[in-house]
Amino acid sequence: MNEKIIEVKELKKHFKTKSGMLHAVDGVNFFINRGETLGLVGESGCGKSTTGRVLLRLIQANSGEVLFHNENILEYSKPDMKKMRKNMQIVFQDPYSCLNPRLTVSEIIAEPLIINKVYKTKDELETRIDELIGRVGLSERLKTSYPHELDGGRRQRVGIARALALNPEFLVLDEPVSALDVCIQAQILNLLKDLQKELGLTYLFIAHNLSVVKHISDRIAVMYLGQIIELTDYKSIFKDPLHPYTQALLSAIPIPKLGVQKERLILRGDVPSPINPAEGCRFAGRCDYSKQNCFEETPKLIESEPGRWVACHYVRQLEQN
Amino acid sequence: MRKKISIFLVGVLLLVTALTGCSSAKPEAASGAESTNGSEAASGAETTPAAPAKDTLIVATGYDAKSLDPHATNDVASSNIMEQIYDTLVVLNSSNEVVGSLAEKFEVIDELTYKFYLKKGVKFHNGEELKAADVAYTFKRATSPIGGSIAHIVGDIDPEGLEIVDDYTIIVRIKTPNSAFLPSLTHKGGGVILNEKAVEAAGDAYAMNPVGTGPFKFESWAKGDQIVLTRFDEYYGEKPSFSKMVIRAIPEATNRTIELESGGVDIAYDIATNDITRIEENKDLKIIRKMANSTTYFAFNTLKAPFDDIKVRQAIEYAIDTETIVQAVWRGVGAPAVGPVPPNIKYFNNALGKPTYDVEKAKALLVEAGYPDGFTAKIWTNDKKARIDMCTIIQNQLAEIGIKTEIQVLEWGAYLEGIKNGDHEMFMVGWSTQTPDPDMSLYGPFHSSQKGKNNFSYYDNPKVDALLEEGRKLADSKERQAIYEELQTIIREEAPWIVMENSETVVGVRSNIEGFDPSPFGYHVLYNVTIK
Amino acid sequence: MNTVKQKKNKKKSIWLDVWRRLRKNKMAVGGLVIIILLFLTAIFADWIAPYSYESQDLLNMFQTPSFEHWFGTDEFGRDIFSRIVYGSRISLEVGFIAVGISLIIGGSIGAIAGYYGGRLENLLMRCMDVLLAIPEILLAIAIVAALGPSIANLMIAVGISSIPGYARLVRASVMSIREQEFIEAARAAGSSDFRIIVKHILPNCMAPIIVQATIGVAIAILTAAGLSFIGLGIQPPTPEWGSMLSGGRSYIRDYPHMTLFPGIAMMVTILALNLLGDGLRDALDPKLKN
Amino acid sequence: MAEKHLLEIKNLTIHYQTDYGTVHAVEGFNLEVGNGETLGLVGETGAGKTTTAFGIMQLLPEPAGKVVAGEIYFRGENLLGKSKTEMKKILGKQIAMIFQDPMTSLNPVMTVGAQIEEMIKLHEPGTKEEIKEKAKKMLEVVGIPAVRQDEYPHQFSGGMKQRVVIAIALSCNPMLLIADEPTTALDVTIQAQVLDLMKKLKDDFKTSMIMITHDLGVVAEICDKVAIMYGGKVVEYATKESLYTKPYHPYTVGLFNSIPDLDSEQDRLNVIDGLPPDPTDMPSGCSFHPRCPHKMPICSQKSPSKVVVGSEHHVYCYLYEQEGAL
Amino acid sequence: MLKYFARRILMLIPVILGVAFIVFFLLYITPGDPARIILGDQATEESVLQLREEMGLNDPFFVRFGKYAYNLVVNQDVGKSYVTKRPVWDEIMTVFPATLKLAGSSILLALLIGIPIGIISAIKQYSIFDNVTMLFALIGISMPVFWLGLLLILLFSVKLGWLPSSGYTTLNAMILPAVALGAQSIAIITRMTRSSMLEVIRMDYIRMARSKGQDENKVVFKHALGNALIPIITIAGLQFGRLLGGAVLTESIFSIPGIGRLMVESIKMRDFPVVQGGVLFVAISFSLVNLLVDLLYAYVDPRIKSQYK
Repeated sequence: MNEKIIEVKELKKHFKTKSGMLHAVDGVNFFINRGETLGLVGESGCGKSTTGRVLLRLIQANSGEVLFHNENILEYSKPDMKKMRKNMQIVFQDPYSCLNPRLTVSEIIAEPLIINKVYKTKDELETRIDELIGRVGLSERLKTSYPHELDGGRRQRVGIARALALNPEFLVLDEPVSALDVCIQAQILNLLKDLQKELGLTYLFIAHNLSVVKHISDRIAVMYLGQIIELTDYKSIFKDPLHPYTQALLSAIPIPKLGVQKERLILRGDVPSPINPAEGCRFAGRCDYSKQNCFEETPKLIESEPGRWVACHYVRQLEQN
Repeated sequence: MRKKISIFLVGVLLLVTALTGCSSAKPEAASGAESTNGSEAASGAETTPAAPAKDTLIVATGYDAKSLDPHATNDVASSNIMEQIYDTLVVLNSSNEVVGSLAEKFEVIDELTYKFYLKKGVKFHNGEELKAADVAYTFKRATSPIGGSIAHIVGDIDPEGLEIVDDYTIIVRIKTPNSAFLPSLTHKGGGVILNEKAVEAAGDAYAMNPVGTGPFKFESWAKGDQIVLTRFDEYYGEKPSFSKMVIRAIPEATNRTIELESGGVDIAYDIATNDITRIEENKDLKIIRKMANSTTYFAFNTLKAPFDDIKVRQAIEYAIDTETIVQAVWRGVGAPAVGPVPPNIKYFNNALGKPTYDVEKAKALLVEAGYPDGFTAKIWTNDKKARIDMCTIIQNQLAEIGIKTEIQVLEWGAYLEGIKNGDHEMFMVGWSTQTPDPDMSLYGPFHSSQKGKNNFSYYDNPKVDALLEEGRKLADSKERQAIYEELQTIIREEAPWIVMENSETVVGVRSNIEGFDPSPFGYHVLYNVTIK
Repeated sequence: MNTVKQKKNKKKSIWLDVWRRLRKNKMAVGGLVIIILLFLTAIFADWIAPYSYESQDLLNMFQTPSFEHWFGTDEFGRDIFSRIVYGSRISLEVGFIAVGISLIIGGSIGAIAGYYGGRLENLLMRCMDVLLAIPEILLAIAIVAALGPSIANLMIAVGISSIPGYARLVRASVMSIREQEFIEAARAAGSSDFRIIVKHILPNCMAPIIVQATIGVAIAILTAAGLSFIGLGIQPPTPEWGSMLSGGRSYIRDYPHMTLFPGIAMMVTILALNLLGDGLRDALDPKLKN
Repeated sequence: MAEKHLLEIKNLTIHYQTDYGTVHAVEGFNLEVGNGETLGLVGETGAGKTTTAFGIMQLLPEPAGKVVAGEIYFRGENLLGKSKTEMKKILGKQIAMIFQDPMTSLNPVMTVGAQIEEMIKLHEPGTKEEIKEKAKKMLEVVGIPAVRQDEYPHQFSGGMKQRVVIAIALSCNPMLLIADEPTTALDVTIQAQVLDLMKKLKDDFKTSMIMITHDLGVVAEICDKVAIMYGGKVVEYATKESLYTKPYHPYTVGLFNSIPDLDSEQDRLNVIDGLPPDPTDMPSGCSFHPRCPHKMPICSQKSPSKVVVGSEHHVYCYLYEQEGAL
Repeated sequence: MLKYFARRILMLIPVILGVAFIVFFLLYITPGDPARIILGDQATEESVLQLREEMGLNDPFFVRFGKYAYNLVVNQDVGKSYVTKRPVWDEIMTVFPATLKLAGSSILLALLIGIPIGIISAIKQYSIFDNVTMLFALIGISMPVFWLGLLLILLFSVKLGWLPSSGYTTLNAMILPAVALGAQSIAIITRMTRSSMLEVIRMDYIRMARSKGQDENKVVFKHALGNALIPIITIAGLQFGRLLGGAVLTESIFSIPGIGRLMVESIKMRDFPVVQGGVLFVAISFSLVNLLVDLLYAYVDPRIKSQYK
């Protein structure tokens, strides 16, 4: 079952800004097996969205490799990349800006098919569109309506249908439900899980809401300031978080249950600026357990226990200082 | 936050004071004129103490002078100013005879040499005394490339032939005999005498700092706005009765009339036709009118078909009703022209009568010429409103005999270049005789040597050339009159031109101004005016 | 197959929606009605005008408005009403074609600069700054003087002098659309730059462009009239409101009617265009509404 | 003795006039808030939470928003009857508000200190220095170094800006604080900091608070009582304990089920299908009936009246009408 | 701040050269030979040719432009007028005060009238006052400047005789031209103030200010206007810059010898150096005005000020 569809090695993406180099993605490593969902979690500005877009080469990476079926797509030429795009697609966060307001639903869904000239005749195209619309739970009569006539939930469904149009193997879901209300959010999550089961899709699910990510992911990676600091299966990350930042992150989540109040780890200060970050562990400044060499040597993401990757010098030896 | 907005408002107020402050100061410096001009008087608010109004004469002209260096330009606006500043060796008396002015007396030694005896003790505005050397220097400069624009007036002078006999006597020789030489020396453009020291000292800036011997001396010039002259107390002749003269440039005819009515100006040149009745009815204003020596004509490029055929030209002449056109456009100002020589110039051949208007004859001639159903052609005119109007009516009248025309309004630059390259077909333009001699009206426009320069219609008739050269040599006499009358008859017959109108100078004057007599040549004497 | 038909009238619905919002704004509808009337007068000028614009009647010049001459006659006895009617044809022609020129050239420069950004954008925008530094009317005068006064050159002059305005407008709206996620989605689907610009970006920039174009026609008519006013515009005897105004200005004291009526005609036209422009701005950009 | 309730809202109805028809944002809204009590007002987008807050503060956008019916008793006086100048004295002094997006709640061209001083100057006497001092103290209280009082909002992060807004709101020690989703726009770790601060200040200043949110986790952390809003009205009101142990209204039940549970293993969330009601044409009777799994014919005819189902716990639903609750 | 200022000045150089090139090219293709015009239509052929040579009119285009650009950049000399032989700089400086006064007073009118009315109609949106001012503003924009000028002369100079119809040196001579030219600027600034205020009034911090119990006009004038100033300053700067060169129509109606009219006359006279010098001068002043506007931004909006540090 665990055939690696996509593997990312030492991926780096730096943006030139007036006040220095912004290290958005700074040496990220992970892999996703077929049919698996990897959750990518982190606070705003940690580089998770950039990672997703660099994977699909919507943004050009500075260095590193993205192996899709063991071929580095970063070196692909434009035509090869165009062929490759068929099997990797993306679903966006903001329902109000991910659909072209001037096109009808069926035109939006048809767009990728027309670009890649998938179907010869119009009828084949129409049937494929009807099939996709049915697949994502939209009613037939919405085919000719415009995005401004739909609510947030339905727009996301159109976005998903568009992403599925080219029968991709791998989908990057960039905070697909963050902008939705709780009820609608649940409907979309169910839809995504059904699609994965049915079409054997592989997901990279980017989000900042941990409970949503836990529900849908098999494994979860936590990002902080452009680096993955912990990557493990979804059960153990909640039960037994290793990295101090993950611990703080989990303790900050308000639990909609009574009497389950954990002792709260309140982090000091704000996230430091990603521009020209200092050497050493980037969380050291705010970590209660940071020692001297935390400030000197950048911890590598290592498999300290089977299936438990973490980037910290003092895994399981955290003592309050 | 409150601080922010108040600072913004203060900034705006500063902008205000800076603007009104510096600008009112600046024109002061640039134009140097105490802002005592009339418009202020009328509006009451005296910003600076003005001399009593009646000691200043304010004149409104249509155009600002181009330059006050007589050798650098020949336009009417500049000549109007130079008239008050400079003097010539000789002038014309009321019966158009040449008499001495700066020159006490003069002798014509032979047809090529003239001797002038200068008045003594004549002072320039910079205090220098007029010497023969100044005259020699002036004529040398006039014939050099600098004097290009007045070459046709004093071009005949032989720079080598200038001989200074003593401080107050000078002999001037000309290259070819020309009886019109003496009258041309009266021209306030080419004929004025400059002061050598002043011109050399000023160099390029002389155009804005003229020094002459005339009754008024230059004080200041706000380009495009006004020129101020003050009385020259050591003037050798009769001193003017007022001490200051301001010539304001007001391009809009309507504005000039309004300023005249409101007392902003004492004299307003070129009054618009429809303002004449209004001024005549106004008791404190009066209109002075005088026929001018300039003719507006409608002509053909005689090199280009079909205008090389005399029948076509004559047909068009019959088709154009100059009488109605002049009445429609000028409404009583000026008069339909008879020939290229204006009425009050010597040897004007009135017998020819105005061109006749006969549409049937015109059509017949066209058929004879081989154009039964007419042809299409272009009409060129420059951007003077009256000329555009005349062309518009001509266009309509020619359409009746089947000639379809398109009017092209060109600026002066493009117009002249077009004519030099011969691209023109029919065109309307003006010609003014600047000296009282018929040679000036005919030689330039009709002599074959002047083709492309002044002879816009490229007219070439050996007989006419001969007559013109003959006429130049003869002194005033019966034979000279016969020659010029014959010339006018031939030209009328061959019709390279269809003369339209002789313009009339119309000047509005306040009733308390006496003694203003406009000159037919377009630049008027102001220094002999008296203010009641 | 009914879906295809259904799509056809659905497409209309976008503009139907705009019309429904526009109709609510009475002033804008008034503007639209005036403009339509203007188009009709321009097209059917020959039937509407009682006299030809050229026919002179030198006997009764400067007639004040009377029954046979509703707006009176000018200095050649020509009927002013007919000349204004024909004049509408010239003004609309100049207005729309000039805007067309500046929209196509300025618009494409703006689109390219907005979409690609970087050094190309910098270069293009600096050129626009150069054109913008020269006041529109001076640039137009220089162009007409260079090319010679004719209707075509007038249109070119007015068109070229307003290119920077459109370039900046299109660039700004392209840049705002370029950041939208549906553009990234199109790129993710492998679409070419050209298709992205034509199918996704430009249709969404239509609103500000249409509004600017409507008001642009008004500005073009004004500039053209201004040029004719200083004698650089249309050749006589072609009737154009600017030159009629200029012609009448020396008779303003005795026969004000000669400047009054062309002035009113021009103002009403430009007012109508501005009213429509404002109305379209609200109707096309609903987000401005709520 | 202060009345039983600091704030009592009776049958409040607020409509917006728009081009697309009248929006029934708030319809027959009833609520009470006791002294020193924190009430959580929970509902999805478009349920009318913010409109209610604006109704209380009389900040409804002119001319579109209008209070059509109902009374709002604050300390026994009906706010709706008050004139503009009377309201000016109450706003800021007795009732204060925190807005959702910290990025746009502060005037970008005014220093942070000046914006706090403005609030104090409006309601408390004192010389310029005294007011400046009070403002400095308030900054310290919310955990921002006082030395930063002359900096501008753009120099602060989202979390810090929200602290400034809290400092402004509490600077005159108001009786009632209305917080409209104060932490929704913040990251979860920063949200924890701000919620922690609000809890501490609430107790120190003994302020009663209305916490508007859609996150049941936040309610569990900070609120004493909870009101669930749907379609412009309260559908269930209870203490936190009784609501979290046994929610009655089907919508509340659905809400709890829609949240993925961190501890347990769920394959699919059992979801409330359908969409929230369109405020321009509200469904008849109980506005939840189109989506309600236990729908009965009566639900679509009449809108249910209040049914008390426990101490300080009532619900508006016909399911419990017949049983004749205790 | 100084570094930013210097950089902006340096960026002017390419713009100026660009403007110079465009004007030079346009004049190069303009028919009409300056030498012939200066010497007058009756001048002799030799003197015309000689003058052409003297003026270097016969050199190829790029040589002439090269000489001009070198002269311009190296010793800031814009040459002498063909007609009056005076340095172009003096020619411009004599006419500039008139244009500055005209443009300045109309912008001033626009600010003093436009801003208050714009604010009031924003506060009282959809009231009668708002609708009436908006209609007047629309008429103000649609009114052709030259027609308005003629009407003003007809009414105030001719019929009532209160104000002079030409000249610019006295204050009341400036009233009519300033009103004629200013009408359009007043309309534009009123509309811009209104829309900018409307946008700002909807912001959260305005609602925040109201929730403090702040009284309404403090909210409007202190909070709203403070933020609405930036677009207003931009438009005022643009308008002022455009008027500096664009007031040619008003100048011709009121016989004000301004830069606009000098440009038109010089083009007609083919006095190339004056045209080039004049347009360059207008372009430079236009850019300097924009630079001033940018500096004003920094003053009004702290966010921009911090960028300069």
